[in-house]
Amino acid sequence: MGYFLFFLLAALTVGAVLAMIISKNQAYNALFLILAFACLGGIFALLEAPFIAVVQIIIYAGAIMVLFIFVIMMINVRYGIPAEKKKWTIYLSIVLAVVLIIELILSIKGAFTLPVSTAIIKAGPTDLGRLLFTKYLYPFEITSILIIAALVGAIVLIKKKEKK
Amino acid sequence: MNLPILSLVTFLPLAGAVLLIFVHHERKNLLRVLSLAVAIITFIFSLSLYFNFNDQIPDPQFVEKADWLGYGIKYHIGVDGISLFLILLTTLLMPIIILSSWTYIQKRVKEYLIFMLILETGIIGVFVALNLFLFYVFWEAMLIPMYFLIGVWGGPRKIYATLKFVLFTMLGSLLMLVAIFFLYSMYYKATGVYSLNLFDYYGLILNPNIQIWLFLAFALSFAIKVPLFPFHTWLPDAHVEAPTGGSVILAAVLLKMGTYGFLRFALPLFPDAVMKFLPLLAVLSLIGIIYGGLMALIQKDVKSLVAYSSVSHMGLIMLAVFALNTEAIEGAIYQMLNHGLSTGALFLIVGILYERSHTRMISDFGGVSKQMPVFSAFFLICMLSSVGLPGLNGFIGEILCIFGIFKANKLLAILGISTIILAAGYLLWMFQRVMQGPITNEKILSFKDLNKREIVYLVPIVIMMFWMGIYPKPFLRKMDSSVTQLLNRVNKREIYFTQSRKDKDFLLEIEPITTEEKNEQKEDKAR
Amino acid sequence: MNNFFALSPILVVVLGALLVLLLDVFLKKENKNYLAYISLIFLVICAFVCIRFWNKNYSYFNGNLFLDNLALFFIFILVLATGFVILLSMKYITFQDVNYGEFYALLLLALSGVAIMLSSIDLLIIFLGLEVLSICSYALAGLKRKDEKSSEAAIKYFLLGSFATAFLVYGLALLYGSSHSTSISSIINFFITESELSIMALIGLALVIIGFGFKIAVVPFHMWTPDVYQGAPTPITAFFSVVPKAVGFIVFLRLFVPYWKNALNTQAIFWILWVICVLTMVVGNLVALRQTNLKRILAYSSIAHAGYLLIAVLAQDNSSLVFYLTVYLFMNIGAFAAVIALSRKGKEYLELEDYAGVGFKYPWIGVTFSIFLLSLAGFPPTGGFLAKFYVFSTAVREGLLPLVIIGVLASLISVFYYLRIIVYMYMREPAREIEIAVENPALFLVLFFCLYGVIQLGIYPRNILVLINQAVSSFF
Amino acid sequence: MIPPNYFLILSVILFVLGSVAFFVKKDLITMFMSIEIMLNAANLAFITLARSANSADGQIIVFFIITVAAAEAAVGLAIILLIFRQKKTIKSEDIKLMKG
Amino acid sequence: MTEIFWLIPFIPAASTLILAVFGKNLPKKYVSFQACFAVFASFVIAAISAVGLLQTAHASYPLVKNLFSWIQAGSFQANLSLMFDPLSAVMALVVSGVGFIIHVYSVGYMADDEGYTRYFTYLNLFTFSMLILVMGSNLVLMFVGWEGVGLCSYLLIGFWFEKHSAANAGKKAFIVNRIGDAGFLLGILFIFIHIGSAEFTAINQAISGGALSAGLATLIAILLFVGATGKSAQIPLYVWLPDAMEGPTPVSALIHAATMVTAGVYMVSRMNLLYTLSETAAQVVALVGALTAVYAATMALTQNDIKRVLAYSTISQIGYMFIGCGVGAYAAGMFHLYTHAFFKSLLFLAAGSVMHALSGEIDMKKMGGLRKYLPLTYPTFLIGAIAIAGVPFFSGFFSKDAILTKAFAQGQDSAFYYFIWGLGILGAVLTAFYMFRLIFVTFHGEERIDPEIKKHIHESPKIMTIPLVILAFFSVIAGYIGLPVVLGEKLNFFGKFLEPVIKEVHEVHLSLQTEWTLIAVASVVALLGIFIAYVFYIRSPMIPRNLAARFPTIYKLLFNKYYVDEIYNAVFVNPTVKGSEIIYDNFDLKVIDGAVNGTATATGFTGKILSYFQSGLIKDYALIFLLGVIIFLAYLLF
Repeated sequence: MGYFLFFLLAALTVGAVLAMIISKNQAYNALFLILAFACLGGIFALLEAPFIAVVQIIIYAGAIMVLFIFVIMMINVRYGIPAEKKKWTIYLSIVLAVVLIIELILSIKGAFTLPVSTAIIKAGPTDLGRLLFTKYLYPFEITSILIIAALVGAIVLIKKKEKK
Repeated sequence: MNLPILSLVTFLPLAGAVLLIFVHHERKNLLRVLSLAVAIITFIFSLSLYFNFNDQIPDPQFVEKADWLGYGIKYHIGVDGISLFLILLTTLLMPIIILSSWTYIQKRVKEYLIFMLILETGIIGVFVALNLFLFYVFWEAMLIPMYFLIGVWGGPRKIYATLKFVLFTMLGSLLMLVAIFFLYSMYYKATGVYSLNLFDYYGLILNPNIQIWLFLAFALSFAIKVPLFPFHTWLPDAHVEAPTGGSVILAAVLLKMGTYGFLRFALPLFPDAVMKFLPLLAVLSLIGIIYGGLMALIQKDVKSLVAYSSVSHMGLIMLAVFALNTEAIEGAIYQMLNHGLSTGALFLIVGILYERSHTRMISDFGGVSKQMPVFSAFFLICMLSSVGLPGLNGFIGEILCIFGIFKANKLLAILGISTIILAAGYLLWMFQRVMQGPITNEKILSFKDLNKREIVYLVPIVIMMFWMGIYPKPFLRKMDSSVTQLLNRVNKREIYFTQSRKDKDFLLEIEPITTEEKNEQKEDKAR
Repeated sequence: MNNFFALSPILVVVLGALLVLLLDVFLKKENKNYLAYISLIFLVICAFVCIRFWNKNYSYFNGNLFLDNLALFFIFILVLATGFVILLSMKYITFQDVNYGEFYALLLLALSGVAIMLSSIDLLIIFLGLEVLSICSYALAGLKRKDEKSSEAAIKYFLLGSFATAFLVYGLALLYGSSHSTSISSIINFFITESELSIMALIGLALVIIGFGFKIAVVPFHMWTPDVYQGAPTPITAFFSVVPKAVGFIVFLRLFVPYWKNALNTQAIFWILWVICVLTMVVGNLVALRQTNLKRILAYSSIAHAGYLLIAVLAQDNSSLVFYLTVYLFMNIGAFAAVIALSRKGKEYLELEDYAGVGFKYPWIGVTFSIFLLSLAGFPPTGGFLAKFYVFSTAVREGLLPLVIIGVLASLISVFYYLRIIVYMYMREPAREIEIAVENPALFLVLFFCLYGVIQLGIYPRNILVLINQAVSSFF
Repeated sequence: MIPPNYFLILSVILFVLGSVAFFVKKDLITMFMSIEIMLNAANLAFITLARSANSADGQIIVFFIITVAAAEAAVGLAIILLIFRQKKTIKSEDIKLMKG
Repeated sequence: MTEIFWLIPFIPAASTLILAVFGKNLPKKYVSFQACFAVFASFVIAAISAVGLLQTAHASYPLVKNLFSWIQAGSFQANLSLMFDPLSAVMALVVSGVGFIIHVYSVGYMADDEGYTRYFTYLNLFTFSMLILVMGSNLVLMFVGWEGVGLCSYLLIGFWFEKHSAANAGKKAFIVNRIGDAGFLLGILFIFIHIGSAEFTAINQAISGGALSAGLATLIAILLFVGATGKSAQIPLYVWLPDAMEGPTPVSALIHAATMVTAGVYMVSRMNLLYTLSETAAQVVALVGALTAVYAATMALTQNDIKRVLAYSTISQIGYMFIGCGVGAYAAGMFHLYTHAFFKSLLFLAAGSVMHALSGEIDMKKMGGLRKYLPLTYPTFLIGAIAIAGVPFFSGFFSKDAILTKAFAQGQDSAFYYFIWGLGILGAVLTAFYMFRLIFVTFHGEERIDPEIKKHIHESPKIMTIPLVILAFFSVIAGYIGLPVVLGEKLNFFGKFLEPVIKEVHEVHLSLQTEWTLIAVASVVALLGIFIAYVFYIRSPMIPRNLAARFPTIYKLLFNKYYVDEIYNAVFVNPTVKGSEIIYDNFDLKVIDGAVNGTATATGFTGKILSYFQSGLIKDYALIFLLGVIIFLAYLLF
């Protein structure tokens, strides 16, 4: 069952990403991406990370991608912007992809045979919350600065100029 | 007197330059007078170096040593028989240059004078530095004012010339810097103490195979400066484009830094490599003599003619340096001074002509003697000094060089002696075309003879030419012990290496370092 | 020592940013300069804190925040840099229509990111700090909103920066996967033993290096640099050229010092860095030869300087690296200050042609700019020379002779383009007249400070060397 | 339990597809999306490896990375919008004022 | 009194200095007075010293006055020290004596010249240099004088530098001399290395002590002789002397006839031990001398320039002197030098007087019949011509005879010397011929003077003619202090005087009869030459023209001085200049400088290529980033 689900989700994710690469309409792209992220959320769940799975779906597939879609709608480009059409670019990208995949797989080969512990990780919302406010308090505080920065940055870039 | 006289001589011009900054640039005469005063005071101070110099001591005198940055980087200066006269030459020429630029430079007088004074500090610094770091600092720092002098006040192709000059010089000096680093680390590995003291390095004996590379790096730097054939092409460009003062200082002093470098660094530090490259370097010098002479023969521009003549003359000096005997090296040092005076004077003279005619093409002149008899006399004397006429300074240097070369290798001397024919050829021909013959160019009729200022700055040079030609003893005696010691350094180690084990990387019979210094360095580390 | 005060440098800066944001709402456009003063006050406080905390080794959050001398030294230095940038910006932002209060806030926030990065040895925290810095940087690069170049710079910086971040994150994942921690010390501990996961960790490390390599702009991860430098508002370019680079190198320092010392097989990484170093020096300098835009020249020059700095990393010489960075701060900001000086309302002079005759027309700008350029080129008696001297000499001692030879030859090339600027300033007749706004006391203050720094560091940097030795000998 | 290699290979594939997509795609928004894919791939790797390590830390880190992604998205999209306002295009090829 | 001899050169030196520095402001009269007086003072001191020398014991020769150590470095030591011995005495007397007369003459000759002061400055400087040359106690100092006189020669030849030809001639003289000097210097260096000193006394001691092998001696001797060929205008370096006539005539008389050009002879005599040691070198000297004597004489045959004839004659006569040195008759060589100084300067001065009379005309074709206009110049000129032609009882006869006799005597050892003698005789005929050709064409026959010039013809002022008379007087009697040996050993004062310095070698004695025969032969050839000239130019003036028409090639060859100048130009000068130009354009600028600039261009070009990658497109940047990642990962993995 787990395997089936995994393969289904994995295939869907990869398919969605490929579709995004091929499709030339940004709106579709965003939708494909939402699909991919949702599937990834499923995979996270398979990895016994339910909290992250939910976060993934809510924040990523939900919030962030909605932001994308907003922007796409604001921009409203009438024509699609296709991916690279030049032959050599496509071949090159395929080669690049293959090589990079091989390299990365070779590099993480060592982790394939790691024993999978049978003990269930305590990674429920409570556990994570506790961790977040003890061991990871400092990074958590930093994220606040990060978000302020992002807010200020985004606003200053697109706010309309005040009239004199 | 406990004055730090050497530091004073070195940094007085710099202080003068700082002073000039605060003078308004419109007050040109004040600027000129001030800078002249600074230069003259520097010269007077430098004279005391001469009078207090003890010619029995081979090692540097007037030594000043102070800790600077730690790790062997020290403020360490001194003068010995090799550098003494080069310093005096510099300080003597500087007032002359300033006088010569009195009216020649009309634009941006203030900056010009400031750069000149900075340049003087840089040059003197090179000659007095005994710490390799300090040496390198001055060596490079001196490039900057020179770069501006050519680039700002130069002729039409000044930018090309000045960049070529700087890049060429830096190519050599940067590789030398790497070699200095290498010595630095070698010394550290050998003794566990950081040192950049030249005299410590004299005690360091390196494997000949390593010496080769280090020597090449040093030699390239100095060879470019000299300039040794085939690294000479920056010289004509720089000379032609530079303003008179720049050409004078370039020819008179800057080129000497190359030969000085060979004497001070390349020879005593890497004697075995020297032996290995001796034939090559000697042949290059020889080619330089003949080649420079031939090229000078056919130049159409007076300045570039004098520039190529420098190539030829410096070739002779280099050949003498590589002869490695007392006569030749003393001759070489003497000839360095001579060349400084005579070529410097020739550039001044070309400058005087240029100021009147705004051209340097030989073909634009002719019959100037008629119009400017006094000038003609000075020109003649300077030219003859360059030709090496007995009774003038050039002869003594030349004959000592040739004698020394002859002692070392007869064939080289026989070929090298062609310099006396070639020099006569190109200089006399030039003199004929410029000064003699009928006046063909109407402009010449309006030339005024030398004014008092011009005479004032030419006279000391001419007096020196005669003095050095007739009574060279006060000069030669002061060099003796330093030159002997230099040769001992070169030869002693030669012996050492014939016996030594060749498998070791370096090392050494190091002269013991004082415990004081070791303690100092420990403190450094502790901090 | 666990002490809440360890937070204070970061807090001060963030508070400053918040205060600026708050006041921005109330201040009229003409009075935006007060924001700069406020920022400066906070920076001064921060710097003061750094001085007071010297040698105290405060830490907090179980050591995640650790104010060792190295961190303090660099926080101080980069506070100084930020202060300079703010001074440079005061006139600039009104002239170039970037007059937002957020400008200062973003700078301060970026600085807080910097402080976070500097004071931690946990890669996760460093990463987060880096993101704070980056996000502020993206926004700052695009602040000249009407200028297409500025937004182009922003988008390039942003896209490529995020791209690099993704690699960094993946590398973090691999490192975490092998060592089960993101703390540098545990990661290094992992490298001490050989295991099946070694290769994964190694690749992880490589990806992290690449991620930071992007920030410090080393070849081949440097492509964004010239475009971003050119497009960004000039004070921000000065900021970019100094701050992220310094931080990146300090992270390298924290990462590599124990790595070289402890790891089993350091050769692979060593050679990768070696190649990067050579490429950086050569490409940076060669391409700079072709440039005619001042900001681009300085961009490529900063790439090349990253190469020299990498030599120090490879030579494992911490103090010379730190010293170089210090000098680099002064000379580079100084150079940008001179570039900024040549501007007036609505106009910046950035093409080489504009510089013809500037040296004599504006003597102080000319002289100081020349000195900065000469320092960048490594002429004595400036700090640039001494910095190179230290780096190269230790590198030779460590046996990196080929690298040093390439380094000096590359810097020979660099001499050409630095001098070319001086050529234009002093040796060319002006082709067109330029008009600049001369009353800019803040800018001249920066010029003066940088000049002082460059000269002082070149002639007698003993005191600073002592501080640097204390900084690098005490960390960890 | 599904062994980690499946997840890891998926993560690698996603990461590489993301990076190649960044190279192939021509509109700024989709390029940015590719980066999101890469980040997600990294997240996947984190969680997988954390599971192997038997630790919840990985998940926390992923949480932070998602925050970072959100922050980046905010600023990034703002920048893209800025570009669009100026140039009326989001084709990456049109953005080459500065080069050389 | 003798110890003050060291003052001899320094009086003119002081005068030079004063004239050079203050000359501009001094009145002409004072200038001429001082200049002449300085030389005269030298002469007086020289004379006193010479007398003193006669009273000194031979063993104490030479007298040396060491002023100071001049150059000293390592083993190189040269003192500024003067010596005085019979050889120097003769030279000093000739230089100062003849010099003084010519100074006086110049006062008149140069009276109207703008460069009056300059002229006397140079002339004094010359006297100083020449005296240093002859009195220097070592080779280095001799070289100083050697070059110094070369300089003065240069300055004085180019005295009227506005004329291209004069400037050119001066330069040519200097450079050609320098070629010789280079050889000379090498010779000095060899001596220095192998003997360790350049002091003449030390050299002589060393040579006597056998310090030099014969081969080395030959090498050194020939190198020194190269210098002599330059200074003394011998084959192959004689080319400068004819051109040197561009200078003022008194200069030609002093420098290019009487004194400087004979320096080579002095030098060879000074080094006589060396040349004695090396037979080969001596033969080379003799051969070059003999060939030059004849060769120059042939060129003199066809010249129309009055001064050039004299110039070639000088070359030829110096050849005789070298024959003397080559055959070991150093005293005779010096004797000829001494007599030659009188009659040749007389000839030049007289020629100068002619030119003065004819407003500077120098072409013989435009003279003729001048005898009646120049009542004082003509006889003195004639006396000079007779003396040089070797007519008995005139000075030239005695000295030339002494040389030829010695050459013939040497012939008993080696037939080579008969050949030399034969050339000498041939030269004697030619000498007599061209000298009287000069006399006849100039002073006799029809007048071909430019009518414009004719109006101004006048005899020279007294200040010029009195020197002529004095010189004429000496031209007649000078020979009597060195009468031929046949008349008795004791009568050869000159030889006796020089004996302590010059060791006559190969004392080959001829029978009385042979000697007398030789004297007769010499007298006959001289008269024969005069007779032929008489036939050619007075009796039947058509002959020379016919001869010229019959043998056009030879005539042209002679007239154009064997085209030697042209050949030198084509072989040495032009290839050097043209070759240098080609090297400069193609090698210096293109190869060396090209390499430099090429490196710069290549660097720039690489930068350009690299900057193409910086395309401005994010996509490309990403590609390069990715490639970097791939490569680095690949390196780590594999």
